[in-house]
Amino acid sequence: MKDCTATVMSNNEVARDTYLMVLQCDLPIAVPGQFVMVKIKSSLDPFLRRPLAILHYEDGRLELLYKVKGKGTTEMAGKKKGDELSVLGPLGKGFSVPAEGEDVMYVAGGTGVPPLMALAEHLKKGRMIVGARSKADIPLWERMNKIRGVDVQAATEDGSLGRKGLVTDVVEDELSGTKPRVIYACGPNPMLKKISQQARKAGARCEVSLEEYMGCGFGVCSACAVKTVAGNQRVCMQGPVFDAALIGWDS
Amino acid sequence: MKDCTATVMSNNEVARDTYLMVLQCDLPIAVPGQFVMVKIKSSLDPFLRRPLAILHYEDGRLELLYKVKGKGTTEMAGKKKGDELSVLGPLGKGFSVPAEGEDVMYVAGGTGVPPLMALAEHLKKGRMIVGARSKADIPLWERMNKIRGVDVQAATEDGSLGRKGLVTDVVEDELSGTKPRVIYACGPNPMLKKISQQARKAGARCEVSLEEYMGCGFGVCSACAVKTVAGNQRVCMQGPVFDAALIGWDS
Amino acid sequence: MIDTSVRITEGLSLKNPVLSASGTFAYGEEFSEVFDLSILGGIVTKGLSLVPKEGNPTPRVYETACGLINAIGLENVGVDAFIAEKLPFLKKFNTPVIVNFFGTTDEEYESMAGRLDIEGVSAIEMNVSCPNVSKGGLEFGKYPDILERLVSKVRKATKKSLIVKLSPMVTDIGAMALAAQEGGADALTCSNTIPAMAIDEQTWRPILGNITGGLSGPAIKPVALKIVWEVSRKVRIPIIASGGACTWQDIVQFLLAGASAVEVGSASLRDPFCFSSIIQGVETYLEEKGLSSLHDLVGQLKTS
Amino acid sequence: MIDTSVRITEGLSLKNPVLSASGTFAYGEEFSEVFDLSILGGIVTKGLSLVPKEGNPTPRVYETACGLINAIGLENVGVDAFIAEKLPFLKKFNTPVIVNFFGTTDEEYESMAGRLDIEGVSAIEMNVSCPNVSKGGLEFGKYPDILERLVSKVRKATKKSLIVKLSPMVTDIGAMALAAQEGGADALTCSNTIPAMAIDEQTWRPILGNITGGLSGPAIKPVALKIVWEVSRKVRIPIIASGGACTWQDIVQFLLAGASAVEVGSASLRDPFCFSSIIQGVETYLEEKGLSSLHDLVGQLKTS
Ligand SMILES: Cc1cc2nc3c(=O)[nH]c(=O)nc-3n(C[C@H](O)[C@H](O)[C@H](O)COP(=O)(O)OP(=O)(O)OC[C@H]3O[C@@H](n4cnc5c(N)ncnc54)[C@H](O)[C@@H]3O)c2cc1C
Ligand SMILES: Cc1cc2nc3c(=O)[nH]c(=O)nc-3n(C[C@H](O)[C@H](O)[C@H](O)COP(=O)(O)OP(=O)(O)OC[C@H]3O[C@@H](n4cnc5c(N)ncnc54)[C@H](O)[C@@H]3O)c2cc1C
Ligand SMILES: Cc1cc2nc3c(=O)[nH]c(=O)nc-3n(C[C@H](O)[C@H](O)[C@H](O)COP(=O)(O)O)c2cc1C
Ligand SMILES: Cc1cc2nc3c(=O)[nH]c(=O)nc-3n(C[C@H](O)[C@H](O)[C@H](O)COP(=O)(O)O)c2cc1C
Ligand code: FES
Ligand code: FES
Repeated sequence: MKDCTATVMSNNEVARDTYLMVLQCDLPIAVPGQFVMVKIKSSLDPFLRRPLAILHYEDGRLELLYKVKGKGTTEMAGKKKGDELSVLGPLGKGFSVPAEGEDVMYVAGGTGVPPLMALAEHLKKGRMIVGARSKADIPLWERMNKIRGVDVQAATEDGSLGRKGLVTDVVEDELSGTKPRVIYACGPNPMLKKISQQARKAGARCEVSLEEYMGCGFGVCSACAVKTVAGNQRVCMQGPVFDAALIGWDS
Repeated sequence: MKDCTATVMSNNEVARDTYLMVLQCDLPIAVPGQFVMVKIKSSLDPFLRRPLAILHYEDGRLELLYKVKGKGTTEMAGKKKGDELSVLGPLGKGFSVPAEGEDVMYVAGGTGVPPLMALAEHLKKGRMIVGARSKADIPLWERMNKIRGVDVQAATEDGSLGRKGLVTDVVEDELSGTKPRVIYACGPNPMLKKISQQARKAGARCEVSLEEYMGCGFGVCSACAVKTVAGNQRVCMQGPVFDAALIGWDS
Repeated sequence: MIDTSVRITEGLSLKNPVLSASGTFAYGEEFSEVFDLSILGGIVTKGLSLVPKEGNPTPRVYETACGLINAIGLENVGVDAFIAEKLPFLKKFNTPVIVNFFGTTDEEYESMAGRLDIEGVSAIEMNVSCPNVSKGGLEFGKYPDILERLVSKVRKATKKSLIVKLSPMVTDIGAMALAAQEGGADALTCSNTIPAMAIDEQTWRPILGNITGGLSGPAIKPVALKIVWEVSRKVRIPIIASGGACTWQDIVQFLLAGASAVEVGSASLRDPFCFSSIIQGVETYLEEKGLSSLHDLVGQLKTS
Repeated sequence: MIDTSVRITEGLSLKNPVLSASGTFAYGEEFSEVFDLSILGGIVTKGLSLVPKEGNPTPRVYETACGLINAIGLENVGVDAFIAEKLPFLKKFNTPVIVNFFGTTDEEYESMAGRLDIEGVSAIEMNVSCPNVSKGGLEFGKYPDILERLVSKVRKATKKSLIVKLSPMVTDIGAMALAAQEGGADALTCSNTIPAMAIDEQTWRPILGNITGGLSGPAIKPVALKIVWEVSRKVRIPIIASGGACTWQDIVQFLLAGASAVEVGSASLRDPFCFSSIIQGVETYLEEKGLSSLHDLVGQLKTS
């Protein structure tokens, strides 16, 4: 983990309220599923950093894909080429590598795209299912479809792209057959819980990347506790990627 | 008084730690000696606006000349062309107009230059005495010297420009003779107090522009009280320009 | 039409829940040049005393992280000048005038309340919590028994709605609120500034002329919100919130926590034009949420 | 060479006045990957209890204007696991270990103090002020008599330096400080977080899983500064400041107000690398001011 000054190279809206920010910075090597904590400016407000998954990091070029939600991301969206922010990372534990012969499925709901796209671009195989309210909410659709070796499928609530419905509907259909499988998922908790159940029923391995409000992002404040069969774990340290079977979904 | 969004046209260091910021905005007409309250950004930190004298305002073009002191002015110095800030003004009462035949003297110490330059550029007559630690601290020296009808003289503590010494030494010398005179002054309080005494002795009229920490800048919080013979007055409303004879200098 | 009105007491109904705060609005004259004061839910005046007060040495305000410390020292024109020179002006607007006041003895408080029991004053707000002057403020608002006695005396001196403005810095704010209620307060303002100070590490001196002062602004909003919530579950009289409100979201949050109205103080020093957008924001919110009245919000925080 | 060292008590000397704070440093392991913990004046651990605690439901932290509210709920590994698994690691560094702890009864506090009276622990910091759990924290730190009794019991259970960490939200912090001193505290930490809450105006729910929490960060620095100043003029034992310190300037301000050392908490969540630049800043300041020791600063605020 390092704290780097990062210079904005570009910052463009790539889907509704969703921006792709490219930064120049000098982080240590990261693996898919890891994240950074972004300090948007040196001023004391906003005070905390914001956790964002690493979409891509290579040769000093860091890509973040973020949805504008509140104060911090709104300020981020206003950043222009040449502006600076501070990036702490890489943080957390990434996704496990699939076993030989394991079928790979990525399921991304809402703002869950970045870590899964990072993984898909890294593994270059498997099937990606992206869900959103509407076509306009799906970022980087073209780029996703260009990932070599990866099939992409969309589910939108209004049917404007791909199948009309939820990602979990698509997952249900895809989970027939008995081949060993691993599902990597990121999105709202109810979605992850559902997928975790689907995976268990289908006998598939499932890893989920969780979101929780964070104080530090590097393990010292216990803000990001998640209940697991092994007691509380910190999303920022033992996660954000967890084996779905270990999560206490109902607490 | 209006609250305007102002766009930075330029922002350059014109003397040591001193910047000239040119803004595009739509304020009502202002008179020399009035000031604005600048909200440096929409974020809640810094919370208060900063009071700055109007150096020049005409046709939607506002000039501010400011010295970098703390948090607010540091942030201002980082502003680039195209950035926006919010300007509340014009505020306060300006200088009085000199009477026919009155000799005019402007005395500016430290950051006191802007309101006096505004007045000199407006009246186009009289003698300006600028004081600073060193030549490097005097802003807009060339522009000052180009003001038609105005003689300019400097006093620096290290003798690097003009006379070596304090502005008040120069004032002392200039105050011989019996012509009716008015002295307009802005600078640190001890300087203003001294000039006020010199003026009284010489039988000259003297107006000073005062600085005080401000909450609002438009008269509602009573932060900026100054003791006068008429009781407390608010620097932001009844001032910042006061008749020096009315100020309770020792309280 | 959205109904943003709220009835605080028998004598005090507001057209909307947004009030000015004491000490950040003077006596309304300056703000009347900025916007039409009639849009306000109500005007709370600068705190008045029996005789005019000069206040503290400057600096009197200092900015801190997302807040400010003030030590004005309750400078004011005095109740007589207020009645003669300021009240007639304030009466011109179509909005209730709430007069903030303080004293240095029980008798002064009583006498102030008596003098303010006049036409044009809609309610009086008792400041028992200003931390800036050694005799005037803090002591009355520190202990329940002292507060209750004072309030009950003032209660007898006026027929106006009596609002008691609490100090936040106490061990048991609920007990203070109950004491004020038992003493006969019609409503409570929760709460005043938090004692604070600033130091210049270069000169080794306190920055404020008065050494210490009171912290206000967004920095303290989370504390004020907690106090409103806690007090609202203890008392049956209405609560007016005060502390860090800057946006319509803040107003809604205070209402949910249990306030019936909210004072906007420091935010209006920074943004004098803020009142109309805040009021508009609350209205739009009600509309969007399909709420017909403010009462659908007050105290409706869901905690289970 | 600049001497930044400071002696807090007989058993507790610091090489510089900058400490970590309880709950923002865990047990040092994570931070040891970030910088050499030996540069610190001292390490204050997460608050420990007799048995491990799971803490509150999430969200447990929420950002506010220049601050944050936390309601971690004192999650910790318990004193036994601390002694077995965490202390040996902390002992490796060349800096005092101050163990923060709390209990739910007098007996638990005593028993905790007894267990921590072991080699490798330099001092213990009693949390009597955590506002997050109904039984554990706030009650003990609210009233002078209860506090004094508790402190005097704990005093007898340990030979370690005993630091009592006060709650800021009391009517008379001076009285609380004196009570702790009378009870036998060797030093005081001034002070803990301020009770606070946050509300989501869209869902009408509190944001924190625990509904309320404690406010920390730069927002509260002016309040902590005032408390340190007030307490320092009441007691003869040393004070450790806590509340919003982010920069070396803040450290110097707290020292001037009367603190002998300062804990840096929330700031280190935001900037894990901040400690070394803060320590360096204090050193440079002393050098530039030509001060030979920290004692030339402590309590040197000029108020006249
Ligand atoms: C490990 C991790 C990776 C993430 N990766 C991405 C990503 O790649 N792209 C993306 O768009 N979003 C991502 N998120 C969510 C993102 O962190 C939040 O949307 C963001 O912090 C909101 O900040 P804000 O200031 O705009 O919102 P505000 O609501 O103003 O934030 C207030 C506070 O709440 C916290 N907060 C609010 N929502 C969330 C949330 N969903 N998760 C965690 N904290 C929250 C903020 O961090 C801040 O401290 C990730 C979250 C985590 C935990
Ligand atoms: C009517 C008026 C006109 C002014 N005009 C000019 C000008 O044209 N050019 C210029 O360089 N300076 C001017 N000043 C001074 C200028 O306002 C301060 O230097 C500036 O506010 C410092 O802000 P900061 O954030 O950099 O400093 P900080 O020290 O970080 O500010 C902290 C707080 O203290 C206040 N403060 C600090 N110093 C002063 C001061 N000297 N006067 C008032 N408030 C202060 C700030 O406004 C802020 O609220 C003027 C002041 C007044 C009252
Ligand atoms: C400059 C200033 C002056 C104040 N004067 C008074 C006063 O005279 N009487 C009073 O009861 N409160 C006074 N207050 C407190 C405010 O009315 C308000 O309760 C407090 O500032 C918190 O609200 P805010 O954060 O919205 O400002 C004053 C506050 C400020 C900032
Ligand atoms: C996430 C978090 C956890 C905390 N846990 C504890 C604790 O276990 N025991 C304790 O005495 N104080 C605890 N505190 C309070 C801090 O030690 C400190 O006193 C307070 O946050 C104010 O200082 P700061 O503004 O520097 O953070 C905690 C604070 C935070 C932010
Ligand atoms: S965010 Fe601090 S421990 Fe995870
Ligand atoms: S600054 Fe508020 S009255 Fe002058």
